[in-house]
Amino acid sequence: MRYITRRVGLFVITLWAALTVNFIIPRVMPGNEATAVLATFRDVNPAALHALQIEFGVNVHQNLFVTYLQYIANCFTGQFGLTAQRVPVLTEIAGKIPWTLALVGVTTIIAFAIGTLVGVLSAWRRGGRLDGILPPMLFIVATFPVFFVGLLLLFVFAVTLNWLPLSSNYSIGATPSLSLSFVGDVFTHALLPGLSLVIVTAGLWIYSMRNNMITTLAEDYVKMGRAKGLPSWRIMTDYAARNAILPNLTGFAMQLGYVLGGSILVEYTFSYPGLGYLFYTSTTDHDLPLMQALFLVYTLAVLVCVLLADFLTAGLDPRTRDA
Amino acid sequence: GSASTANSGGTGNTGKVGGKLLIDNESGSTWTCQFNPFNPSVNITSIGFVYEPLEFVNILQTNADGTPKLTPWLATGSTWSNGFTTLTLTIRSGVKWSDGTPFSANDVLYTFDALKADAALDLNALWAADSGPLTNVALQGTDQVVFTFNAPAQSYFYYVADQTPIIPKHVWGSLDQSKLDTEADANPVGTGPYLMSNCSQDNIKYLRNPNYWQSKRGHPVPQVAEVDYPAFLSNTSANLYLAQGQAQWGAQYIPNIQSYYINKNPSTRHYWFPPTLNVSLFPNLTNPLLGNLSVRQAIAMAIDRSQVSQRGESGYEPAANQTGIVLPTYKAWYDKSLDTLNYSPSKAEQTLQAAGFTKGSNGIYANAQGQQLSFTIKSISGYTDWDASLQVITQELKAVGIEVTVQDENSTPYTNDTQGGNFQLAYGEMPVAGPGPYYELRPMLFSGSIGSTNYERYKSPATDALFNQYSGATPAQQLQIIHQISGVMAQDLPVIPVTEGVDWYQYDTTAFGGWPTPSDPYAQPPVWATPDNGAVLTKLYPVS
Amino acid sequence: MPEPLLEVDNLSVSYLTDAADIGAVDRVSLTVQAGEFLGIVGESGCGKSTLLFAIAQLLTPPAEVTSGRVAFKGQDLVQLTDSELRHVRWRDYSVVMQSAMNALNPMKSIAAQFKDTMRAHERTSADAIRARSAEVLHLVGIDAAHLDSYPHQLSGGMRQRAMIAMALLFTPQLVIMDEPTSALDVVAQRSLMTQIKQLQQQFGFAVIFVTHDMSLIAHYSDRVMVMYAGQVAEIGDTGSIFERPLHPYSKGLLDAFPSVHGPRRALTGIAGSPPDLGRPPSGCRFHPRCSEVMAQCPTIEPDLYMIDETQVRCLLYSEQLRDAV
Amino acid sequence: MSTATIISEAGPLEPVVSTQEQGSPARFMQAVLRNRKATAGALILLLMVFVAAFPGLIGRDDPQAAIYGQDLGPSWQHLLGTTQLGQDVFSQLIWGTRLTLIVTVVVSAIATVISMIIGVTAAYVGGLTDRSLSLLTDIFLILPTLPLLIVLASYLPPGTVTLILVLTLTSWAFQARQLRSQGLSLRARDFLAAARVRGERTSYIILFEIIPTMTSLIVASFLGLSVFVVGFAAGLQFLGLGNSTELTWGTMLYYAQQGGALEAGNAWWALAPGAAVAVLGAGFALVNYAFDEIGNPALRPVRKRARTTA
Amino acid sequence: MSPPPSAVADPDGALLQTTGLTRHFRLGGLLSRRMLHAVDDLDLTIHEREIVALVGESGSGKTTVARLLAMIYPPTRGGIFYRGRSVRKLRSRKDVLWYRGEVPMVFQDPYSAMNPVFRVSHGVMRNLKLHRPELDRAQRREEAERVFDIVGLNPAGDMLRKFPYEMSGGQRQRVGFAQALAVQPKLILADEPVSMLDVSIRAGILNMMAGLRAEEGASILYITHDIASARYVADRIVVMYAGHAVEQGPTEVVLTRPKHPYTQLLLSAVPDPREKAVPVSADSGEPPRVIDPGEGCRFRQRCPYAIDTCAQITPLLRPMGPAHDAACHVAVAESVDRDGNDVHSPASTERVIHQK
Ligand SMILES: Nc1ncnc2c1ncn2[C@@H]1O[C@H](COP(=O)(O)OP(=O)(O)OP(=O)(O)O)[C@@H](O)[C@H]1O
Ligand SMILES: Nc1ncnc2c1ncn2[C@@H]1O[C@H](COP(=O)(O)OP(=O)(O)OP(=O)(O)O)[C@@H](O)[C@H]1O
Ligand SMILES: [Mg+2]
Ligand SMILES: [Mg+2]
Repeated sequence: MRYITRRVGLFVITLWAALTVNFIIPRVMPGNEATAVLATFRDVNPAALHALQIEFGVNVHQNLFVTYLQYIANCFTGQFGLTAQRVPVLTEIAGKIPWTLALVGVTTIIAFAIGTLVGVLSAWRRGGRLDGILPPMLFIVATFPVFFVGLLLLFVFAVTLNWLPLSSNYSIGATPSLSLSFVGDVFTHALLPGLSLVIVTAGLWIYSMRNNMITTLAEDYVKMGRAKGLPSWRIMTDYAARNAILPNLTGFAMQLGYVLGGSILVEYTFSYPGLGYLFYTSTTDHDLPLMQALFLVYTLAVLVCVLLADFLTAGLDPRTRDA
Repeated sequence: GSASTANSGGTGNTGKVGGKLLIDNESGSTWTCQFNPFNPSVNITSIGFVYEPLEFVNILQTNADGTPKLTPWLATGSTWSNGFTTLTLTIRSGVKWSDGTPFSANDVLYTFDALKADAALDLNALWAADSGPLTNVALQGTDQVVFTFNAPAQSYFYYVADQTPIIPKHVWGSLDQSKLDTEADANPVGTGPYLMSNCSQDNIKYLRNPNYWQSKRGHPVPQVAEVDYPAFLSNTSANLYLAQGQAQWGAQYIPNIQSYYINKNPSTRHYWFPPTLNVSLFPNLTNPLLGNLSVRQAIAMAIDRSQVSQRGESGYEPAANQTGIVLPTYKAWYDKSLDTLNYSPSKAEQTLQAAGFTKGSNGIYANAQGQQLSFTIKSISGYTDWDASLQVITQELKAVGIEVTVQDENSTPYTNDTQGGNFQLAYGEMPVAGPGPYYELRPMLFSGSIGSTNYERYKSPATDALFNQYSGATPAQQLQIIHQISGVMAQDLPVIPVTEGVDWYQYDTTAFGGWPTPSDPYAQPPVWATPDNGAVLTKLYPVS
Repeated sequence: MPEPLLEVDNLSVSYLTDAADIGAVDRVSLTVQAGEFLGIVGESGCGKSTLLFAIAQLLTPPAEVTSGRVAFKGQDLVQLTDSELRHVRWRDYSVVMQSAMNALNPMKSIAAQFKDTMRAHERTSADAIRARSAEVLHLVGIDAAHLDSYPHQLSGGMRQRAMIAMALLFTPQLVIMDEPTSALDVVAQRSLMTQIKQLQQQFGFAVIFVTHDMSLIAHYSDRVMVMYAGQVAEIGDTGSIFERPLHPYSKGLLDAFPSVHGPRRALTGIAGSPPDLGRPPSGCRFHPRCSEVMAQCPTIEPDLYMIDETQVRCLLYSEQLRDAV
Repeated sequence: MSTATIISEAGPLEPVVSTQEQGSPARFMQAVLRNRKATAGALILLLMVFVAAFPGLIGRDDPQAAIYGQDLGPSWQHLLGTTQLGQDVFSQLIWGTRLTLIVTVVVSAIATVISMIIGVTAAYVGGLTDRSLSLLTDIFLILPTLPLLIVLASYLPPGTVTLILVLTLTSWAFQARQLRSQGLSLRARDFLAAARVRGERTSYIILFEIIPTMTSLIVASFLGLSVFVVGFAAGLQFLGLGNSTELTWGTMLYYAQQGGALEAGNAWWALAPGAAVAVLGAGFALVNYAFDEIGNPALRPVRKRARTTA
Repeated sequence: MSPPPSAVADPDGALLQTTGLTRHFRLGGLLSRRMLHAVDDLDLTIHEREIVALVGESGSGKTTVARLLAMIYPPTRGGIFYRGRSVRKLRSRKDVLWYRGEVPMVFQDPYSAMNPVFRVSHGVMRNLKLHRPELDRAQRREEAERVFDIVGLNPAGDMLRKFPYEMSGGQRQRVGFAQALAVQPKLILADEPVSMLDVSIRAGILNMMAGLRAEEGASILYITHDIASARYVADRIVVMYAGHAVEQGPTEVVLTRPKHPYTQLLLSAVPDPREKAVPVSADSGEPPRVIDPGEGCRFRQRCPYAIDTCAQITPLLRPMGPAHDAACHVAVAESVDRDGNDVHSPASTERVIHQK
């Protein structure tokens, strides 16, 4: 269980580091927090700004350490303050999470499934037609910027062919419900953004899965599986793939950071009102409390996934279990 | 004040009620479903719909005497006394809040008290932390409210009467008065033509207020039964929606508007982009080179404003003129004889040479001390049209031997730098317009505004005196004052206006009529212009 | 002589690499009788493992059998398809690999791996499987309690033993062992060898045993095959080869061993280094290192010559040449 | 961060590239040249470098001059049409290569050097130094890159320097971890101990014994980073977090997006710079992919031949 | 070639001596208290022109000893004295270089001991540059060719220009020796220089070592797990088990009359193709406990003679015969009778073998 304690330790330290980075960045960067918030109110009579400054606690000089402690405490109690639009940050974020979670979650699962399947198969049929084309091709595609893929899909399917909607998460005026038509509407809206993410990430999964699988296939115990006369699907799944996935898990979780990053660009490209779009607007609006909280949400998401992956690895891999 | 009622003038009321109006305006974020009329980031969805002002001031129209065109709203009239230091407003009777409670002068009094109690509501700095200009608000009788100012305050009428929405005391009075600015006001109670019926992140639905005070038998107001206000995250999606004909009232910048929007139905689709503010080049006058009038003249003559307008702003934002009067909006204030500085690269170079500048081998002019006319222009990153304009400007200045480099900054450091004088040239505009050029020229040129909006740091006691006289002057005198200030602009070139910022506005007459048009500019037309949107909403009618 | 259990005939294997085709096994022929213990020795890289894998039909690309046949109980394994092979494997012959550390699946307990193996060949109840697993473990001297252990929880020697136990699950007729003791200590090596020998005698299966350590098999094998550069250098009875090695290479190998017990003798060793199988030397592959090299060696490729019971690939024993000289 | 590294992050932590077995740099170059993917990638990169060095030879128009008709479609005069301002898109694309490439190369180079210093120091010095540097690396690995990038970029003044700074800061960690594990495996190799026994100083060992040995991994790191720096830089600029007055493919995309290029029927304006970014990234990726294959023989494509058994 | 001449140890000429040399490794994290005892209380003496073999099973601490002597690891405890000077006290660069120049090391794995990016001449040339600054460039070249010749890498000129991957393991191992020779060493620490090599090339290296001592007059600490090769080259043998020296003495004496049960086990297990097979029963082969081992003989779990004392008191080396010591509570010293008729020892080979 030392493995687990070590991972939890890393989790806590990284979380603390992220919190601290979040605290420090606005304070060491040029342009103080005060004006950042106020920049949102460009249409306001400048004479009235002073009142707002007081309101936002700007230029209120306070011991930095005390502020820091307060900040940490607030983070743990979820008090991230108000957005520039004076909505509780938490409410604003909570409203967007489902959309992003669904988009990123579903695409990650699909990409993971495709990646694992193709990776396993192409390594299994090394040198076959599938192996020669798909992995390198998808690897190249995976290096395409996600927004380019998005723009391309947008251009082809939304602008030119007009098959799918250009933007947003569901049609204007549609009322959210569990009706078939609404779900379909949501699906058509999520199709292109999701596809962009899948295209860009599946290649990575394939590449890593294939490489790992190749390494695993060269292991003696796989050869041993053949020697023992096990059916080949059994060797492929139970001996090779299973062992190849495990060491990948943490890597997969870390790549989630990359996928989440990609989702910001995708949501922006498709004006998809999720966390990513919110993050984008919070930066253009210099909505500091919102931006900080969102950064934490992203970090936390990755952290939790990494931790879960670690637990999973620990649970499934007898070697780490004992270590 | 004028005694005309809200619906006099304009096209008549058809007496019919119906239809669903769709508003098309990129909001950049989803709706928060807050309607606090004093929260500047959400109040465009409440003022004009739910909350209303005392009198509506149309900044696009001027009366024959030069005063802005007023429309009594929750007040029936207003009078100034004591040398423009006392303003008395008579409050309309028979108006009801949407929850059925009668509206009264007490609500007006309460609203202004609330502004005082929570300074963050006082967006126009009326009380400015108790030091004025407003020093007292009191009831007089049952239906009059008296505002007392510490100095002649004609220019504040716009803020008091037009820019302050009135809120119900019986609702707001029970809240923590120091935290009113953070009040969500999710279920707004107002006097306006619409009731907020349903709000989600992506859409706000307003339904007609059946008990609206302007309604009379046979003369229903408003006539549009339902208004939908979707949240558009991007220009693209908003434009598409408009182009597809799904929305009727647009406030959008649309590239290639003619082909993208109008041509799809030229008979019913229209646009009108009334300008209200100058977008200008601010020279930092404390810079020894830019403090030199000849240099500023050369810059002004080197810039082909129509080219900038055409390329940088796709021709949508017209070229500005050096007098600082935005045309055609404020043409009543314009003195043609002052506007003499024309585009002429050759004259620009002559001016520089006459002032002792010589062209270096690199094609840049320098003074005797060898200081080159090489500057940076600060602009705000994200304002792509400005970036585009600046590309044109850069090349035009280069052609006359002045080198400029554009430096984009985030709005925060940009504001810091322009306010603090940490720039050489800056591209920008004043924060808000008002009924007349005064509302732009004063923040731009008044020496008291150095550190806030007088970016260029222009300081002239004579000009300051002119501004100080304005609020106590008669309309004729005011015109005179503006002429003189225009003269300062044309002579001294403290600021070099380049283009005129416009209100984006598209409308589709297929389903509704009664729109503001260039020939009938009864209100500022974009939906985000409050409370003008209320004036539009009460005028629109369904066509069968 | 009865029909041999295994008959390898003219077997060649190449690794197809970018640079060259590496002929790792070159026209190897050998036979193994039932119950026989055949030792294969040779220096590192001479193709021992490749030969074993070719016999067991476990080669993977880039390795390919380029010629020859492997008759096991009269059936040519080279011609069998994978699914046909599947049924022969483990039941009739099993393989113990070089390093048990890697040959056991690290993610599965010993019992699970035994179970996989049993299930692949017959439908048996879980209890029967468990009982049989415990039985074979016991045979190699491991407590049945270790059935639920994972490979990493066992010591190196125990893992090797577990591998051998697994090889005995079905009591096959042939067990192929690729350096099963190389990773172990001298002491452990010794005890494992002894155990293998005991089991072989007990169950009567044949063993092909590969090592690069000449001394290891001296005491255990019935016959020895010396491999050099992918080819059979010498093959014959253990006793006679150790007593009177024919091939200069075999002599060299034996002379490279210092002794702990006997008199201290000078060691000669073998000069030079092993050949690159991508470009094997012409003629006799050993000629560049041979202490008894003759003029013809670089040009004439020697055959396998039969001297008494021993076959040797060296021109010294070519009758024609001998006659010619 | 690079694909290759993400991948091997995922895998067992042994380094993929084993220079040791590769021998001399010359042999290594040969191997690169023999690989089809590497050759294709190298050609792309060479072309890009050429374009960046001599943009005037190809795009003869002044890329910023707004002197043509606005929003023109592709024609012989304007191969990719014009922007909304009336600038030649093709010319912008050509001239934009330079800054794009500079940012990519500079960031990747600096980040590689940083990761090299941190990784090798951690591995070679060991002990507490290793622990703290590894922790730092782990933290930076877990912090999601793009969000961190966005937060940083939105505070700093937009510009090339900021872009380079921010990208560097967020991208060194993956490589550092790689180089550390490679360094660790090197540390176990006796030639470093041999150098110490010889009496060499630590600085000599790090500079002349360790780093030359890691050349190919360092090159691979650099390439791997480049793949992502291209994309991330363009992504930031696309979001408007770059300096929009500087001409790069990213800012072109930004203007195109702001100008509604796709919807306004001027698709080339947006798609061309996007494709350029993709091609550049692909160039780096191809070389990188090939590097993986060369470094890790197990990944090389296998040759197959029909069975010729009698 | 005849067996290498056995040099008689110069009784007072201790070249290198260790006293109570100890090295522990901390396992796990910073806070971990678990200590691995790689080497404990080792007293080792190497004389001039002497080849001392250090034998023992894998993990017994042989490499650690070599690395301690080579100043790669600092000792946890104990002293290393070279020509009477404490090696641990060498501080100045000059002193350190002096020691390193006299005591080079040859590594076990010839594949990893050479930097792949340099030609094989790199190590030799660097050594010459560091330790023989009086030589100029041409002389260094000459000297490099000379040492390559000595170790049998000829033509030396060509060989120097090769890259490591162009050489076989045996050749590389010779390069390792050439590097050591370049500094005109007094003591070569050779850590299993043949164990990674094929049998066929081992003999060459072993013969070369014997030659080096004879011709260059160098002492060699020959580390190996192969007791037969130790016998072949070494004058003296030191047997290690789990970090302890358990027996030491002149090679022939130790091998013919081993006193420690572990030495006996080791000897019995060594295969010899020329000997008839001796059936051996399976030894458990359990690895010894070296992590926080505590008091007591570390061989006791495997020892057929273990008595209660073995679990409580760590046996120290004590004389068993002339220059022959063993650390065993049970072993009995040879009687004054020096014919080797050691009737008192319980630990005769036969008994060990049949015990289990
Ligand atoms: N995958 C491969 N690709 C190319 N050549 C290979 C491959 N595997 C083995 N070889 C070559 O084939 C030859 C024989 O290898 P093999 O593993 O059979 O030798 P071995 O005798 O078992 O050696 P060892 O004693 O080291 O196990 C060697 O020269 C080796 O270099
Ligand atoms: N740097 C180190 N850190 C931790 N433990 C070590 C280290 N070096 C050696 N050890 C441990 O010390 C013990 C002795 O190791 P050493 O390498 O000296 O053994 P050895 O006798 O040379 O073995 P071999 O014959 O396998 O080379 C082993 O248990 C080893 O795991
Ligand atoms: Mg082998
Ligand atoms: Mg060792």
